[in-house]
Amino acid sequence: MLSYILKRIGLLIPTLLGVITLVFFMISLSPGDPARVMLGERASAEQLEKLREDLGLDRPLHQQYFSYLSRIVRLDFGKSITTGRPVIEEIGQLFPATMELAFFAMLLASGLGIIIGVVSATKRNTPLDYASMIGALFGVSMPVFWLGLVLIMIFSVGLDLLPTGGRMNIRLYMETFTNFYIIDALIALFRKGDITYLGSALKHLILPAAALGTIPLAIIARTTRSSMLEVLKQDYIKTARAAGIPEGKIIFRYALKNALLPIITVIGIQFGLLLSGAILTETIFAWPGIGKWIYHSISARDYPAVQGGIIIISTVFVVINLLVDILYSVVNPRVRLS
Amino acid sequence: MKKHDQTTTANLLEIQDLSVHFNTQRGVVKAVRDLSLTIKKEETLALVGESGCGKSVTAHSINGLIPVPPGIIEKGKIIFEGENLLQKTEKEMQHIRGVRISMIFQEPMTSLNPVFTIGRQIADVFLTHHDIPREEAFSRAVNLLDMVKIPSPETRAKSYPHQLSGGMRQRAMIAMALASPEPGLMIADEPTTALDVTIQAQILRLMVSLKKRVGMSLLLITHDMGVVAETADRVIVMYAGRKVEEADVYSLFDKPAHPYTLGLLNSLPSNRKYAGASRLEAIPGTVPDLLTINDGCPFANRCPRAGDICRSVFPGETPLTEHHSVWCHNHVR
Amino acid sequence: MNDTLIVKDPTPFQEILHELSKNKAAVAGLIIIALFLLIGILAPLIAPKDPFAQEISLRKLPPFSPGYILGSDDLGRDMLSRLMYGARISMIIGVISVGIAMGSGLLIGVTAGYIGGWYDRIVMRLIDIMLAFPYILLTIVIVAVLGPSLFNAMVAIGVSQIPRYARLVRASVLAEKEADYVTAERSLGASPLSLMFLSILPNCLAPVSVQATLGVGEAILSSAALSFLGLGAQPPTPEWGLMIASSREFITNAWWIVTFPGLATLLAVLGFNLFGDGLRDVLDPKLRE
Amino acid sequence: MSDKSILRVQNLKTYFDVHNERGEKAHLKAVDDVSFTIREGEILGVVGESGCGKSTLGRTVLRLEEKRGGTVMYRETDLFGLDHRELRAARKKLQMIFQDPSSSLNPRKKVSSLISQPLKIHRTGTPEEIQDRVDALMEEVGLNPLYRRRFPHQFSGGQRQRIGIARALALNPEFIVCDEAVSALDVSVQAQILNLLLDLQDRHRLTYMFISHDLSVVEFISSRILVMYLGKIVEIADKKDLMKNPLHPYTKALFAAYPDADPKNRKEDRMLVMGDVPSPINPPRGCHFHPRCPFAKPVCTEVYPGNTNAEPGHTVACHLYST
Repeated sequence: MLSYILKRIGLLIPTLLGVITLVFFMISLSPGDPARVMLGERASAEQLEKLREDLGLDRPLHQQYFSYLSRIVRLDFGKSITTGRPVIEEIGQLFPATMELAFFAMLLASGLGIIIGVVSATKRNTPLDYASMIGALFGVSMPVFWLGLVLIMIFSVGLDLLPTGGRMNIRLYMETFTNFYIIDALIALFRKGDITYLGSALKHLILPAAALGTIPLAIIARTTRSSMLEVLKQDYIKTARAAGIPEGKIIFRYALKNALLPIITVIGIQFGLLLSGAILTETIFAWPGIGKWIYHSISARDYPAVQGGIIIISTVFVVINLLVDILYSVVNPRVRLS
Repeated sequence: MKKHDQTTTANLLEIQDLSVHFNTQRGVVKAVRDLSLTIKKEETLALVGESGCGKSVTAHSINGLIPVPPGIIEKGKIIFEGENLLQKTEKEMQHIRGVRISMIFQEPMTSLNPVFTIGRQIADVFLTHHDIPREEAFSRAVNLLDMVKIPSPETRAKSYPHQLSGGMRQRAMIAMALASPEPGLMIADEPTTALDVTIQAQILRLMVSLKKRVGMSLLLITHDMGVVAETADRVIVMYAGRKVEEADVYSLFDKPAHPYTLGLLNSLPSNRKYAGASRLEAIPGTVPDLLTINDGCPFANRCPRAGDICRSVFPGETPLTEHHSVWCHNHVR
Repeated sequence: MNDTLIVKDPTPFQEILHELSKNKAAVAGLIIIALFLLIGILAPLIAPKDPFAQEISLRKLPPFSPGYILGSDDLGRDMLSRLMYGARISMIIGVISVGIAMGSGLLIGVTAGYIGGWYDRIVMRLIDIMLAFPYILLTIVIVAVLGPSLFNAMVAIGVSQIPRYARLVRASVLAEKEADYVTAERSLGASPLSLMFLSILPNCLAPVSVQATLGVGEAILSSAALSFLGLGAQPPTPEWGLMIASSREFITNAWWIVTFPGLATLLAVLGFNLFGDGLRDVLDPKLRE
Repeated sequence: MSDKSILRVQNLKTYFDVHNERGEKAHLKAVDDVSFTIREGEILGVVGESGCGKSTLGRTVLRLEEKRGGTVMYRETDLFGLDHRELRAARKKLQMIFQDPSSSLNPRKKVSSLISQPLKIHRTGTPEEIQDRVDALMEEVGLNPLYRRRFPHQFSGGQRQRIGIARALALNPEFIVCDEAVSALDVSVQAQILNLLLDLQDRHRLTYMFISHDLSVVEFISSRILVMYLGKIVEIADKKDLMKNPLHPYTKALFAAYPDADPKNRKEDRMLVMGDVPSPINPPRGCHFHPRCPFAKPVCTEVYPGNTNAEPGHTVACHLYST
């Protein structure tokens, strides 16, 4: 078991190296001159030359690559061209916002998704099943950014119930410790007994989390249903029935534990995808997270920022997938014990 | 419960005129037709026939495991200890299944839940039917594993199914079936088909000895005439959903009366008559399609003795001796 | 031998068609797809107006205005005509992206699965690296490198979808390679190329065709997303995602400009998903009963 | 039957790379140092339980698996010494019939193209000639040629096996490995196929290597029988010798365990071997059978026994008989 985990971690390193390499060469070989972008159209030839030298762009590509690698190992992604701040600092500040959004979207998606899937599977071919599965089908077919706009149109513009964007009412000032606003708001609640922060943070979270969680919700519901149906057909379910085990126990203990194995994998993959799906959601809801930031960096051709952002998101994605694999093998005795 | 104490030959289970159909995309499959049988207390009844003859469907009808739909119990009664099981609610059936009728299946690998230890799975059966603490259920499970001769049962109880060999798994399945409080009937659906022959011999011997020790009846579903000869008291031969012959095991092997039974025995390469022979007496042709089958004798298209009447009318019972009946217009004399 | 049995026997393909025709989801999906394809092909003939023609005096007309059934957008262009041309663009995007992805994925998957060894290990490592990027991010990176345009968006979507085909095909090839029929044909002296492409590949196509159907839907969604971010189609192209993007500021006063392109996307993708689901139910023997 | 050998197998080894319980790399010695010959025109039965390596042996003698050591001589040629083209030519004479007829026939091909495939691969004749040959082959194995445009799944199990046999016969082979060829069939159909195989053997003077786990089938069809246990041959003898006088304790156990289809011969007091077949990845030291053997001596736990010629043509690998 331990050796399996170590082996998986070992496999992580070449993959991440590949990611870094790919990002580096794609960005370096793409058309456009970073120095020109940084200095603008009116810069003189000498100025450009000088900056290229400073950035090391005049050196051969392989030298640039190795110096880039050595800096990344030290978590130095360079400075953002647009803001001039170190990329890693910006990421550190924005990352909690994205994680918070993704976490709540996933909580919503997996909680509801599993319930809907199990109910659908046990009430197979009833109107309830059809309704949930048609709903799920709409969910996976939905353009997320459009859903976000429609939600704003209905709940913010039409009904005026929820804010259109941001993480908190701009008139509120909250002390931040973790940059996870829900946690910070809870701290404020305990220290000052003031619930307005938490209320505002939650209100701002609802729509983006709903928009971001829709696709995973639909996918998890569908996976759960088909996985449950598959498990319920197995011989060991027949055995349990033949032994007189009550149906409720068969479904929630015997079947669900087996059915959860593929669901765990799907939840892991979806969580990783949420991080990149956040690019669209954050843009629509003006959520100051890493997705919105990457989008702006791409528009501004801010190469260090783009590189840093992509590498961080991919790393998190790969690490989540690894954790899910390990979790899978812990839950599944067949893998754990072989 | 008084009925129990009558003579030991009292019928434990009686099936009357059972017909089971399945609705498939291609049409209605008449899997079992007009089947009647009885199982006496403490006897072993073998239901034998080739694939698709309806033997497993019959077994699954008894403990209500036919999926409805697509299955339909067209007609018939299944009377177990005086009560018709087909009129029971799902709740009542759950109780009967766990308490009085247990079942073991062909594939011991897929019949055990892969994510629970076998001790836990057996203990769960105890916990369902008894109000006892978890630890006691587990130690009873260990006792049962010992009873089915699994070596070092304490450690094995903590194993997952994939850590056991095929034979061990089938022993664990048997232990689970014995976890019912008062096992009356054990249905064994091809219990040794997936096993090697040396393991099969061990499992058959174990089942026979447990049957005597616990005092239960055994319904053995198999396609293997050798297994029948080794273990059964009485035999019912099925072909394409119909019962064609019923006899005590000695009469059946000694004087098979139905042309199909005879053909089946002749098809066995191990039949004593083939010492030195160079060819087998095979039954020509193939089993009819259950979708298009008519009301005649289903064996008529392969039968050397078939006449016109065989193709249109299924024959009634012809009693040959007290324990031997055949359903055939021109049975072997 | 029973000679009455020799009626015309359906080929496997005919059987699949027959099963599909009984699957309500598949039929519904197919109708939707056909509708969008037809609208896309016939757009120049059936569109009531020029999709690019601006009519400043008739801006933001609500639906059911005379001559503008679905209203007009912020520049006074006919919504319906633009949506029809959008169908054309989306169908092309779907087909080309999936074509790129499936073609390369099949080739990579079959060879990696059949040849194995070092070749397989290297190819799969590269695929793993691609899979280390979340899908949307990968398309965005590729477009960012190639430069924003509709064609580059198609290429990006196609390339980003290669890994799933490669892995799917490789997995089925690995399973099929061990099947007895392959050993049987090997024992008859069949060559590796014929084994790979004539024997094994046709037996791996069922999951691929399901994936391809679902992939078209996803490609439409992705291209809409890229255009929404300004990385795909450029104005004034009547691409649905771009139409949604340029309508953002009107959510307070002209709901139709936002709603209709989104609904069109939703419906088109739904069609492919319905058909893909139906196809999977028919092709997957595990789900058949 | 002549005394000329058609196939000589010497010290053949087929290993697979696997991982053991602890995840370490290990060899699965599916076939471990096996030697025997097959004589022209005979039926050599190979019997053993699951995991004994009998199927791997069958595949390796046709070079469908790569060997780890030893030689397979088909007449005068070393099968493993051939290059691809020579091997392809040799395959005409060496054929195989598989266990599960539904998986050994490509589900996407029609019967006619399945049976004609070997003819096309080896370019034997015009399309018309091939068509005629297909019809003749179908007739020969008892299939109506009118069925030629059907797909395999439209046939019953027995008919599918006939298709497989027709295909194996297409190139007029002289040696056929039948790997569990009747195991997936119902008894009444099994009898038909066994008869068919015997008819074909007579008519075309074929040699069979007949692999099966079913002792009664092997006993009926074979002229000589080879018993395998965990990758090793434990006993070879003419059928009559083996049935009359089985020597190896494993062979005896196999015979004892086989249920007799006659209730009058119930062997309630027969001796059964206890325990399970050990994993072939990590077989017991010494004689692989010793943990289950009632006659095991100290030497059996240490040294794998050599072959002993108990009587002419009857070889056994057991310390009880070594001198």
